[in-house]
Amino acid sequence: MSVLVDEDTRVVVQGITGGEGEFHAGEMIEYGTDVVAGAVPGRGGEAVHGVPVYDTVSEAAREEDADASVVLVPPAFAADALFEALDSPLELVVAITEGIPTQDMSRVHKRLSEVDTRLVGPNCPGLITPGEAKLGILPGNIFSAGNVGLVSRSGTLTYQVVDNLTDRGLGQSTAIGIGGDPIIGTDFVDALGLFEADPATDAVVMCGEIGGEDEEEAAAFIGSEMTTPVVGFIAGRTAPPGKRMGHAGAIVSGSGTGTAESKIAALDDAGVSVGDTPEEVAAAVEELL
Amino acid sequence: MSVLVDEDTRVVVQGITGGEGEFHAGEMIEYGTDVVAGAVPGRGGEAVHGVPVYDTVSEAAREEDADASVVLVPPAFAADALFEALDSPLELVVAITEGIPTQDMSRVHKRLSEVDTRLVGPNCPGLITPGEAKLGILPGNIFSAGNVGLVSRSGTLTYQVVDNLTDRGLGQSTAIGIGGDPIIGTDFVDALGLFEADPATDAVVMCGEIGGEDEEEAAAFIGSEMTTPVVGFIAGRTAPPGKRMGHAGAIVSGSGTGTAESKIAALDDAGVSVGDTPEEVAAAVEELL
Amino acid sequence: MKLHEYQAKELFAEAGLATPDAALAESVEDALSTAESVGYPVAIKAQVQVGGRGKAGGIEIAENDREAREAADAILGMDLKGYRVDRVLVEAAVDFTNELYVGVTMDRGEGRPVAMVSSKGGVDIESVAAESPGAIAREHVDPAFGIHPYQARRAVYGAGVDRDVAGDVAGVLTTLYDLWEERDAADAEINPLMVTDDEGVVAADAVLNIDDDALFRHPDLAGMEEASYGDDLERTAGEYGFDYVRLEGNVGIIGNGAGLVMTTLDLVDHYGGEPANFLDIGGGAKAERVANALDVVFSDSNVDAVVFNIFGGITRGDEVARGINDALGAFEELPNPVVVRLAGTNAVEGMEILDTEKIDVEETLEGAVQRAVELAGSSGGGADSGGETANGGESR
Amino acid sequence: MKLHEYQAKELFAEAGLATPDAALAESVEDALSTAESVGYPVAIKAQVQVGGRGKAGGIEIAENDREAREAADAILGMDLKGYRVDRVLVEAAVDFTNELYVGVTMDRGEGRPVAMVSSKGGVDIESVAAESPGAIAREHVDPAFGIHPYQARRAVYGAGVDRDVAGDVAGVLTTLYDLWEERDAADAEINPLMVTDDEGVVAADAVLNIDDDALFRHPDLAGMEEASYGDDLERTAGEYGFDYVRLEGNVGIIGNGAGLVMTTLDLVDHYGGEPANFLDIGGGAKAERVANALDVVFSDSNVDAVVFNIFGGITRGDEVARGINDALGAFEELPNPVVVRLAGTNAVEGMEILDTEKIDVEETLEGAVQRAVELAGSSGGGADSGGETANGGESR
Repeated sequence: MSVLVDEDTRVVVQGITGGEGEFHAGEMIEYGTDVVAGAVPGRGGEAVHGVPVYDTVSEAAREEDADASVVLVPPAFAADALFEALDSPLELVVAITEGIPTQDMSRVHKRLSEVDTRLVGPNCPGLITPGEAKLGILPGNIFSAGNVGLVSRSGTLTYQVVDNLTDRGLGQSTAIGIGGDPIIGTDFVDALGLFEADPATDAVVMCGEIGGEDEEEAAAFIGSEMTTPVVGFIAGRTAPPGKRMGHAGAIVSGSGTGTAESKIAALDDAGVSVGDTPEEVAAAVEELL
Repeated sequence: MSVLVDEDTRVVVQGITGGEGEFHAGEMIEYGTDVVAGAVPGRGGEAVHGVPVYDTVSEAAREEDADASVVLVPPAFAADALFEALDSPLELVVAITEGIPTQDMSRVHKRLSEVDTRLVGPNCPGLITPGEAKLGILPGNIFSAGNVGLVSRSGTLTYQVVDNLTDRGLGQSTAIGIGGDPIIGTDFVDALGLFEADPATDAVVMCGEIGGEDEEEAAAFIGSEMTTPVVGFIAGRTAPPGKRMGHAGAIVSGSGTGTAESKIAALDDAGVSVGDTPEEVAAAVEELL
Repeated sequence: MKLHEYQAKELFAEAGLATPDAALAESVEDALSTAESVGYPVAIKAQVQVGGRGKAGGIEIAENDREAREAADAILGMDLKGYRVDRVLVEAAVDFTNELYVGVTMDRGEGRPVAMVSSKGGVDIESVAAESPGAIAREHVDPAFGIHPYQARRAVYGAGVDRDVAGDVAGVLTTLYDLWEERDAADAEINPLMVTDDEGVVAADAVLNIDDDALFRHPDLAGMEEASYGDDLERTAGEYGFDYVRLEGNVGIIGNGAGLVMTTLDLVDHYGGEPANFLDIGGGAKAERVANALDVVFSDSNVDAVVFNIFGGITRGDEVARGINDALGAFEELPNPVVVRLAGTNAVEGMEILDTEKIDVEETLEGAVQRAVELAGSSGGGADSGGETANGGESR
Repeated sequence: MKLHEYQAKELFAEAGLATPDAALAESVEDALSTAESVGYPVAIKAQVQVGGRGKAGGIEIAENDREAREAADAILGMDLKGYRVDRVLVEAAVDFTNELYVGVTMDRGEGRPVAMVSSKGGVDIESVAAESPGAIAREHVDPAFGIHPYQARRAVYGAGVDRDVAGDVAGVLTTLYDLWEERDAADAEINPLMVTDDEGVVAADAVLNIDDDALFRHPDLAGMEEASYGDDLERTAGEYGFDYVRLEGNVGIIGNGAGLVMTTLDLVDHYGGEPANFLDIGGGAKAERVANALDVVFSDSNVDAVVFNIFGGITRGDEVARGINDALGAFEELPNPVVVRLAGTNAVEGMEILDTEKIDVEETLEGAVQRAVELAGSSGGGADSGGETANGGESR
C-alpha cells in the first residue's frame, strides 16, 4: 500500500526537546504518525506531547519497540545522532537536519554500507504515506492518499508538484524527499526500486534538478529495471553554467553531465515523459493512469 | 589435495629487497614455490633471485597475475603493507612479521571484514603444502606430503610435531601456522573448516596453547561441524597463572577459561584425542589413519 | 568558503608543506620592498578567488625592480573576471624541472574522498581530466581510516611521477589529505607542485576551499573569510543571508526553496521572459526577510517586474501574507510591479489578506509567472532601465 | 610496558583529565613537605607496578604530619608483592560521594577495542566482571572511526551513572579512549574515578599500559620505562632480551619459540620433574645469546640441571651447535649438567659437532627432558642448592 512507512511504523524523534523537534513531533503526532518515543541525552524520563523521552536511541528503541527515527538535531550533533540511530538498530532513519558537514556525511555513508538500516536525507523534508504516517516536516494537508509514488531532491518543489497532483485528484502512495545534499542515504535509484516493487504504486513522479549524475543513473535504472511508468521533472534548465543555486547539488560544471539537457535527454531515452512545468507533470500522470 | 596453497599459487613477496625478504624469497623459490614478483616502494624495476620487483603490490599482482603475497616487512610498515595487500586484491596474504602493534592489527582486522581476502598471521611461520608450495619461513625439509592437516599457533612447536609425524611416515596435506598474536586473520575455526572441506585431508592436528579462548571455540566447532578426526595438543599446562610466556596470547588470567585444563576439557568433550606429548600426538594420528 | 592563495599557503606551510618565500602587498611600494627582501626573480600574483588568473594577466614574473613596479602597477586595481585586485602576493619564483598536480576533494557520487596526482601539473586540471583522464591517478579514501601510505604511493607511481621525487610527492599527498580532513575542506589542491632542480618539491600555488557547513568548528578559518563578491547586489544578498545569483534578464524572482526557485526561473523562460536573478528567501517569510529580498531585487536596475512565489509548507500562508504586507508598508510606491502567489497551508486565507492595492495576486504558479513576464515586457521601455534590459537581452 | 601511577597521571592530566594535586617523594622528609604543600588529608601511595596495592598496605591516608611520617616510613622501602618501594606519590585526598570505573582495552576475541564504565568503581574490577558482569557497561569501538560520542553516553547511561555527572563521565571515557589510541596503550583505566561533592569527577588512580610492540613510535613513553623486575634474574634476562619467567623447580629450560619452550616445561612436569624457568632464546642461537641464556639459568641457585632444546627451523643445526660450543668454551667446568637436543634442519650434522665432553646430547625431546629430570633428581642433594630445591618442591 506504500513504501518505507505506514500506520504501523513506530517512530523515535531524536532531538524532541529542541524547538524544531518539539514542533514537528507535534505535527507528526497530529497527522497520525505513531511517535512512540523521543531521544535526547540527559533528558531521559521527561515527556514531550505525552511521549516518553530516553537518554539514548537504543533504550528508546528497545523500550518502545521502535523501528524508525526522525533526526531533528542541530547540524553539529547530527552525524553522531545518525551513527547512534544506525547502531540502535532501526530499519529507517530520516534525517531532516540541514547543514551537516560533508565530511561527516561521508563517514556516515561509510557506516551505512555496513548496516541494514535505510537512511533518507539529510537536508530533506522527510517522507509521507498520506493518511498513515508522516516522518518529517512536510505539510501533511497538501497530500492525499492514492497510487502515485513521488521522489524528489527538493522540498518546496515537491509540495508544488503534489499540489498539482492533488488538484487533479491524483493521490500519492508515498512521497519521499531524498534531500539536496552532496551525500545522501537514499538516492533516486533506491526510491524508484521501492516504488517498482510496491503493488500499490501505479505511476511515479521523479523531480530532479541540475548537478550531479543521480538523474542520469536513475534514467538508466528506469530504462532497464522498471515497468511502472515514470514522469519526470528537472529544475534548473535556465541556470547558467558554473553558478551555484542553493542546494549543494545544484551547480552545473558545464562539462556535459549534470546539466538539465543531459538529464532530460537521459530520461527521454529511458521512455520517461518529462514535463516542462509542474502542471504538465500532473497532466502527464493523469494521462498514464 | 591441500588447502589455501598449491603448486599453482602465484606469490608476491612484499619486502623482497630486505634481508629477511631476500633470504626467505630464495628459500621459497628453492622449495618450488611460484614466486612471481616482489613489491617494494621505490625499488620497482629491480630484480631479486631473477624475480621482478614492483613499486606497488597492485602493479605486481596485475602484471604477474599473482593471487597471494607473503609479507616480510618490518613491523613499523607491516600494517600498511597488509592494507595494501588487501586492496590489490589478492586471495591470500601471509604475514610473517612479528611485533606489529596490536592497534594496527585491530584496524587491519576491521578492513579484513570488508574484503574477501584471507589473511594468515601475523607473527606466524606461514603455511606449506608439502611438495607444492611454501609461503613463509617454515623449514621445508621437515615436511612430507600426505593426508594430515596441521594447524598451530606456535612456530617451533609445529616443527616438533611435524617431525614426530614425519618420523612415523605420516605426511601432511597442508600445515598452517596461524600465529600467536592477540589479533590474527585466520583462527583455528577457519583453518579447521578448510581442512574439513578438503577431501585430501583425513585427519587434523591442532596445536594450541594457553591464553585466549580460541581453542575452546575450536572445540565447539569440531564437536558440531567436523567429521574429519582431530588430534589436539595444548602447550602451557604447567604455566603458572598470571605469568606471560612469550606469545602475547600465552598468558593465563586464572579466571577459568584460557587455561590448559579448560582447553583440554573442551577438546575432550568434542571427542578430540589430546596428546600429552608431541610424540603421543603423532601416535594418536597413526592410530586414526 | 574559498581561501585566498596566501591564506591557503599559510595553512599549507603550517602543515609542513614547502611553499616559496612570499609576502602580501597592497601597494606598488610594498610590492617592491617585498620583492627585494624575497629576492628576484619574483612572481607577483593577484589575490582574487577566481581560477585562470595567469591567463587573465593576474600573474607576472619580475626579474628586477623595474619589472616588479610595472607588474604590481598593472595588477593592483585591475578588474579580474569582475573582481577588483586589492592585494598581490609577492613570491620568490621557483626554478623547476617539472610541474605536478596534487589534489584532494570529495567524490560526491561515491560519497568518499578522492586523492589525486597527475604528472601534468601547471595547466588547467579540468582540461586534463576531460582530455586524458588516464593522466590523473585517483585513490578513493575510506574516510574512517583516512589515506593509507600505500595509497599515496600508488597514486604517485600510478601517475608516473619521477621515482627520485616519488617519496616526497607521496608525503605531500598524505599531508594534503590530512590537512583537507582536519580543516573540513571541500577541495585542497596544489597546482603546480613544482619539482625543483635539487629534487625538492614546492607548492607554487595553493587552493583550499572550506565546507561552509563545517565552519562552526573552525572559528580560526571562519575569521579568514573576506567578503569578495563580484558585484554589489551579490554582496548585499550575501549579507542578508540569501542564496542569490544575479542573471541578465528583467524578471526578478523571489521564492522559497532552491528547487522551486529554479523552477520559477525555468517557467519565466518557458513563458518567454528572462530571469533577472535567483533568490531563495529560505524558510519562513517574516516581514524583515521579505523586505530585504525586495530591497535586493528592486536594487537591480535591470528588473522590470517581480514574481514572488512562496509555497507555505509548514509555515502558514496567512503568516507569510502578513510578512509581505508589513514589508510593503515601507514603500510609498513599489519601484516595479510585483506578482505574488501563495500556495500550501492556509494559502487561501493568505491570499485574502494580501494588500492587493500594491501587488498583483495570482492563484497558480503558472499564472503568476505569466503575469510577471507580461508586466516586465510592457514596462520594457521604462526610462529607468530600458537600455540595460535591452543590453541584457542582446547578451543572451 | 606498564607506566607507574604518577607517570600515567601526568599523561592523563596532559590530555585534560582531572587528577588530584600530587608530587612524587623518595624520602620521608620529601613526603612530608609535599604533603604540606598539597594540603592534608593526603594519600601516600607506593609507586610499584602491581595491582592490589591498597590491600597490601601500599596506600595510606594521612590527616597530619605525624600520620604522614608514619605512613611514608612504613611504605618507603617495604616489599610489596616482591617489589621494593622506592618512591611514593603524595596526593591530595579527594572527598567523594561515589566511585566509578572507566576503562579502555583491546578485546582480543573481537579484534576491537572495548570501552567500559561501571558504577561499581573503587574495587577490584575483575571481581565485579566475574560476579556481576551486568554492572559493567561495554561499548565495542570500531578502530577506524574511534569512539563515537553516543557510545560514550550509552556506556555511561547503561552503567547507571548519576545523570548529574553523566556528561562529565562520558567526556572522561572519550578522552581516555583517545589517549589509549594515541599512546598505543594496551589498557587505560581509571579506578576509581571519583565523583566529588561538587559534582566533578577526578581520576584518583591511573593505569596506562603501553603495547611494547608500538614503543618504536613513542620514544617519549619508551623513555619512561624503568627497570622494575621482581627479581634480579628476571632483570638480567630482560636486559639480555629474553622472554624469561622464573619458576620454583630445579630443571632449567632453554629453548626457542614460546610454544616449544612451554611444551618442554610440560614435558619436564610430565616426566616427574619441576621446571625452574621458562627461557625463550628467540630466533637463531649465536654464541653470545647461548652464553647469556646459560648465564641466566646457571645463576639460578635452584637449578640442578639444564635442558637445552632447539628446533632449528631455518637456522641450521650445525650453526646452532657451533654457537653452543663457542658459549661452552667460556666455562672451565659447567655449574650444572646440561642436556642438549637439536632438531630440524641439519640437526644430525649439529649433533655430531657438539662438544660432548661438557654436555649430554639426546636425539629426541622426550629423551632430553627425561635425562635432565634424572640429572636434576640425582644432584638434588648437592651442597649449593639442595635446601632451596627442597623448598621449591614443598611450595608446590
